Amino acid sequence: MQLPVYLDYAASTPVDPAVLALMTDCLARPELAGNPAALGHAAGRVAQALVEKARAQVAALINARPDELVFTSGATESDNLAIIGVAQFREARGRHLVTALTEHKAVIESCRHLAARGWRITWLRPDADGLVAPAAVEAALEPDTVLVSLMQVNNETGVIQDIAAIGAICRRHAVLLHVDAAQGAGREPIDVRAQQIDLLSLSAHKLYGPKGVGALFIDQAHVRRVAPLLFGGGQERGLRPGTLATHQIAGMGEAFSLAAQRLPVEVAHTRALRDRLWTGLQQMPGVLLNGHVQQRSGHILNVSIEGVEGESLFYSLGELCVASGSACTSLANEASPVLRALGRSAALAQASIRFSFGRTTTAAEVDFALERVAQAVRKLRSFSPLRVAGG
Amino acid sequence: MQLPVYLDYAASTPVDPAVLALMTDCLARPELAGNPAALGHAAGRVAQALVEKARAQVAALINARPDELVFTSGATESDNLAIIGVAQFREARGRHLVTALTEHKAVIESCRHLAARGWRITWLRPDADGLVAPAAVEAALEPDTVLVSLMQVNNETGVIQDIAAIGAICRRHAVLLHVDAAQGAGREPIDVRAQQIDLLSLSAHKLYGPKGVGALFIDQAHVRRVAPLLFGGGQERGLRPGTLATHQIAGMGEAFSLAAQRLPVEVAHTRALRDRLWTGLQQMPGVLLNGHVQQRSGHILNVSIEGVEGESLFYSLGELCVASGSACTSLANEASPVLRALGRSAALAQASIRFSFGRTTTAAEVDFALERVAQAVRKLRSFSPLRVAGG
Amino acid sequence: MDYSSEVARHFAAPRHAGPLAAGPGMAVQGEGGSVEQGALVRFQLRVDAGRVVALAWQAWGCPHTIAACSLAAEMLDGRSRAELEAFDPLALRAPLSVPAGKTGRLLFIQDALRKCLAAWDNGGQRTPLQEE
Amino acid sequence: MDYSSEVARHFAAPRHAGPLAAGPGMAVQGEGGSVEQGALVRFQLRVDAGRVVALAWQAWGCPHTIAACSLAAEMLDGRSRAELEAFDPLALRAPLSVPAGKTGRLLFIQDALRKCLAAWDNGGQRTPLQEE
Ligand SMILES: Cc1ncc(COP(=O)(O)O)c(C=O)c1O
Ligand SMILES: Cc1ncc(COP(=O)(O)O)c(C=O)c1O
Repeated sequence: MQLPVYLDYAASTPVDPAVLALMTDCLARPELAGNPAALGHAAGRVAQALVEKARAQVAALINARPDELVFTSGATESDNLAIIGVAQFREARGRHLVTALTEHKAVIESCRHLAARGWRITWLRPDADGLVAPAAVEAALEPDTVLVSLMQVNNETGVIQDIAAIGAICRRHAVLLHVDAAQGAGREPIDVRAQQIDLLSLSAHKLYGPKGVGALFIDQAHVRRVAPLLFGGGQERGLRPGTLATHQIAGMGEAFSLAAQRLPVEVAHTRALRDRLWTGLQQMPGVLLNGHVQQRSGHILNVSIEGVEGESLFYSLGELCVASGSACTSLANEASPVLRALGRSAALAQASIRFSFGRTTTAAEVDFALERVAQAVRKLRSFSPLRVAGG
Repeated sequence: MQLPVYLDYAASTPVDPAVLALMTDCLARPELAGNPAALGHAAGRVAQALVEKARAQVAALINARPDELVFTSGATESDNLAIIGVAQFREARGRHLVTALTEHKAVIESCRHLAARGWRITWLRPDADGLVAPAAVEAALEPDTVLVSLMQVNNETGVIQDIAAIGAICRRHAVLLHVDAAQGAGREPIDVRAQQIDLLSLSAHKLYGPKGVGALFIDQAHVRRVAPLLFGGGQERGLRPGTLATHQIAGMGEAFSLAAQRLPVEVAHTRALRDRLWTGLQQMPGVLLNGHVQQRSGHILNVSIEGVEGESLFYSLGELCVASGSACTSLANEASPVLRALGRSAALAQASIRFSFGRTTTAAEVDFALERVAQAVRKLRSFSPLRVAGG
Repeated sequence: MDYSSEVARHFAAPRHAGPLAAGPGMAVQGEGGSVEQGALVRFQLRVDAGRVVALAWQAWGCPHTIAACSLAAEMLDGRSRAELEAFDPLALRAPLSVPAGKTGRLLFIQDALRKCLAAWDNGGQRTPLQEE
Repeated sequence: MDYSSEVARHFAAPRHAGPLAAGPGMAVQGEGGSVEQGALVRFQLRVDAGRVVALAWQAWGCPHTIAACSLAAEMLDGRSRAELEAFDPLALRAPLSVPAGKTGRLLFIQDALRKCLAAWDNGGQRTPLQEE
C-alpha cells in the first residue's frame, strides 16, 4: 500500500491509463498539433475529428445529443455559463432564480454575482439529511423565475437529490433546470431526457479524465438561448471561444466512455468500500453520519466526530489524503457551509472528514484509514475536556 | 519530409518533447492526482508546488513577479478577463477603451460586448503596413479612457507594434495598457517592466506548450482591481476559480522556460526561413507582402497573390498546412478583416496565405512550400481571365 | 468546405481550360460574374456549320466554379446551337455536389454562354480571338 | 497551515496530557476559552509547600493549542507559586511559531492558569480530583 492513502476522489481522480495513453498520443503526434478550428488543412481536420468523437462519448453518458454539448475549462465554468448565461439571456423575462445552500461554490458564487446585480435568489435549505424536497422547489417558484439550479450528488456529503421529481416540476412550470453533475455523472446514473434536465455541468477530472476540461449540456431547445461569458473566435458555436484543447477533450471523451461501461461495477465497488468504512467507524462512540443514510452516492462518506477538534483531527491523519470541514486546511475561511446548512454546529462541521473512494481504492486502504482514524480519535479524546456520550 | 508540411505554427505549435515528458509524468503519477487547492494533504501540496514552479517560469519570460500571474484556459480567456474585467472594475471611472481593428477576435469581441453595454470604443486603423502609430494612441485618449488594448505581434501578419512607446504614453496618462502577447511571447523579446505593460495575455499552445491553458499578467498595483468573469472556489485569488489543471500548468511553465532559453536561436531560425521563402516568392510576379517589411516577427510570412482566387489557391495547397484569408476555409465568414484594415481589396485579402514557422521547420520544407505555391499559382493563372502586371 | 471527388477530378485536370487557341470557324465569347461577385468566368467558342467545333473557358473563382466550367465545356464540346441554348448550368449542381450557397456561380456560366449565343447570332468575329 | 517541527514534536507526544492522577498535595484547576471560541483548555495542578508538584492539562483545540499546553506544562512542572504567576504564555509563541491569528489561544492558557492561582490562594480542594 502506497502512503499517503488517497481517499479524496471527490476532489480529483487519477487519470485512467487508457485516457493517459490517448492524451499522450494526441500530444506526441505532430500531425495533431493543428488547431481544430483550422478546418482548411489536414492537421486541423484530424484534430476536429477527435473533438467530435469525444463530444459523442460525453453525450452518450448522459443520453444527450453531441450537438447539445459545449466544451469548457471545467465544471466551474460550466456552472457559471449555465447560471449567468441563462440569467442574462432571459433577463427580460424575469430575474428570479432558485438554488440551495448546499450547492457547490461555483453555483453559489455565480448566484451571488447575479444577486449583486439585482437578481433575486431563493436559497433553499435542505432538511437535516441534506435533501431538498421537490415540493419546496415548487413552492419557491415565482412568476418571474427563470432557472432552478440544484446538484445531482453533493460534493461534501454524497447526498443524491431527486432530480427527476424536480425536473418534472420545472418542466410543468416552464422554468429551466440546471443540474451540477460534476460529482454524480459516471458515479450515479443520469439521463437528461428521463430526468427532464435543461442544462447539466460536467467535469473530466472527477471521472478519471484530465483536470482543466469540462462540458455544459444545453438542451437543443435552448442551446441558442444562453449568453456567452467569453468572446472571441466563435468556437463552440460562439458559446465558448478559444482554441479547443484537443488532448484534453479527447481525454475527457475516453474517460466518459470508460465510465459509461464501468458504471455498474464502479457503483458496487465504491458502495462496498463505503459501507465497510461506515461499519467500522460506527464501532466508535460519537461518530455521526452527515447526509441521508440511503439516498447518497457510493463514492463519498462524510462523518463528524464528537469531542475532538477539527484541525487537530485532520492533522493527525497525515497518512491519509482526505478532505476535512476544518477551516485551516483549505481555501475556505469558515466551517463547511454545507454541513452547517444541515444543522451541524460549527465544531461538528469542522470535526468532519470526507472520505471518497474510487476505481483503485482497496479494502486494505479502507481498513488502514479506519485504524488511523480510530487511533487519532482515541488519542485526542484521551486529553479532551469534552465528554462523549457512550465514550 | 512528412506530408502535409506543417506551416501553421501561428495557429498552434506541437508540444515540445520535454514538455510532453513532464505532462505525462504529472498525469501518470497518482500522488499528483490531488487537487492543488487541497493543501491539507500531501497530494494537494505536491500539485500546488508544481503550479507555483510553473508560475515562476512563466513570469520569468516576461520579467514579471510570479504573484502577478493568473492561470486561465488560454489567451482568449486572458483577453476577456483583462478587457472586460478592467472595464467592469473601473466602470465608475470611465467607459471608454482604445483598441485597433487588427486585434485578435478575442479582443475585438470583448470590446464589442462592452460596446453593446454602453462603453465607447475607439477602433484605431493601422497604416497600410499594419502599424499603429503611438501618436494615434495618444490622440485617441479621452478623459474617461480606462484601458488601451493593443497586441505585441499580429497573428495574421506578424507585424510588431511599438509597445514600449505606447506603454510610456499610457503610463503618462494613467491609462492601463493591455497587450495580447499570445503570438509574441517567446518569439520576440517582451518585458512588462521596461515596456510599462499593465496586463498581458499569454497562451501555452503558441509556444510548444499544451492547448487549453494560458495566463494573464496583471501588474501588482492592479491585481486586485480586475473584476473576475467566473465565480467559484476562490482559486487564483478569486480572479479565476476552478480546479487548477496541474499537468497543463506545469507543461506551460516548462514550455515558457524552454522558450526563454531558446529565444535568440529561435528568432534567428525562423527569420532565416521566412526570408528564404520571401526571396523565393518574389521570383513570381504579383506577390505582395502583407505587413511592415521590417517590423515583424520572424515566425510569420503573409502574402497576397494577384490574379488568383483565394479558395482555389488554398485548395491547391493541400500538401501544406497553412492559413488562408479565404472565407470558406475557416470559421470566419468574411475575408480577413485584418488585411482589409490594411487596405487590401476583398479579393486580395482572400488570396492571401499565412506561412508560419517554428522550431522544427526545415529549409527543405520551406523549399517544398515554395515549389507547391509556384505550381499552384502558375496553374491558376494559366486559365485566369485576370491579367497580372509583369506576368 | 468539402469538395466532391468530381470537383477534385476536374480541378486537378480541367478540360478546355485557358484561352481558346486559333483555328477555323467563327469565334465568339461571353463573360459572367465579376471579382466583386466572387467569380468571373469567360467562355470562348469556335462555331462552324451550326455546331461548337472548339471551346475554352477562363475562370477566376472557387474550385466549384472551376470544376463547373470544366464539366460544362466537356458537355458542350461538339454540340449544336440548339443544344447549347437548351443547356441548363443548374444541371451541373448534382454531379459536382455544388453547395446551395454557390449555385449563383453556375448562373455566371449561363450568363457567359448566353452572351456567346448572342454573339453567335450576331455573326461573331471571323478573325481568331486574341491570345491572352 | 504550516506547523513547526516543535508543534509536530509536542503533538506527537504531548507531555502531561490528560486528567491529573490522584496524589499528595492540594489539587486546583482552571479553564480558559470555549468551544465557541475555537479552543477550550483546562489545567490541573497539584501543589505542595509553595510548589507545583504535579500538573496536567486537557484541551480541545488545534495542534498549536495542544503543543502550547504541552510546552507550558513542561515549563511549569516543579515551579514555585511566584514563577507560575510570572509565567507569560506569550513566551510560547516563538518556540512554537504560533501564527498571529492564533495568539488568542495562548491567552486561554493564561486564563486557565490564573484560575488555578486563584484556587491555590483560596485553599483549593484537598481531596483528589475526580478522574475524568
Ligand atoms: C459539485 C461540483 N461542482 C463543481 C465543481 C468544480 O469543478 P472544476 O474543478 O472542474 O471546476 C466541483 C469540484 O470541484 C464539484 O464537486
Ligand atoms: C494574438 C492572439 N490572441 C489570442 C489568441 C487566442 O488564444 P487561445 O487559443 O489560447 O485562446 C490567439 C490564438 O488563437 C492569438 O493569436
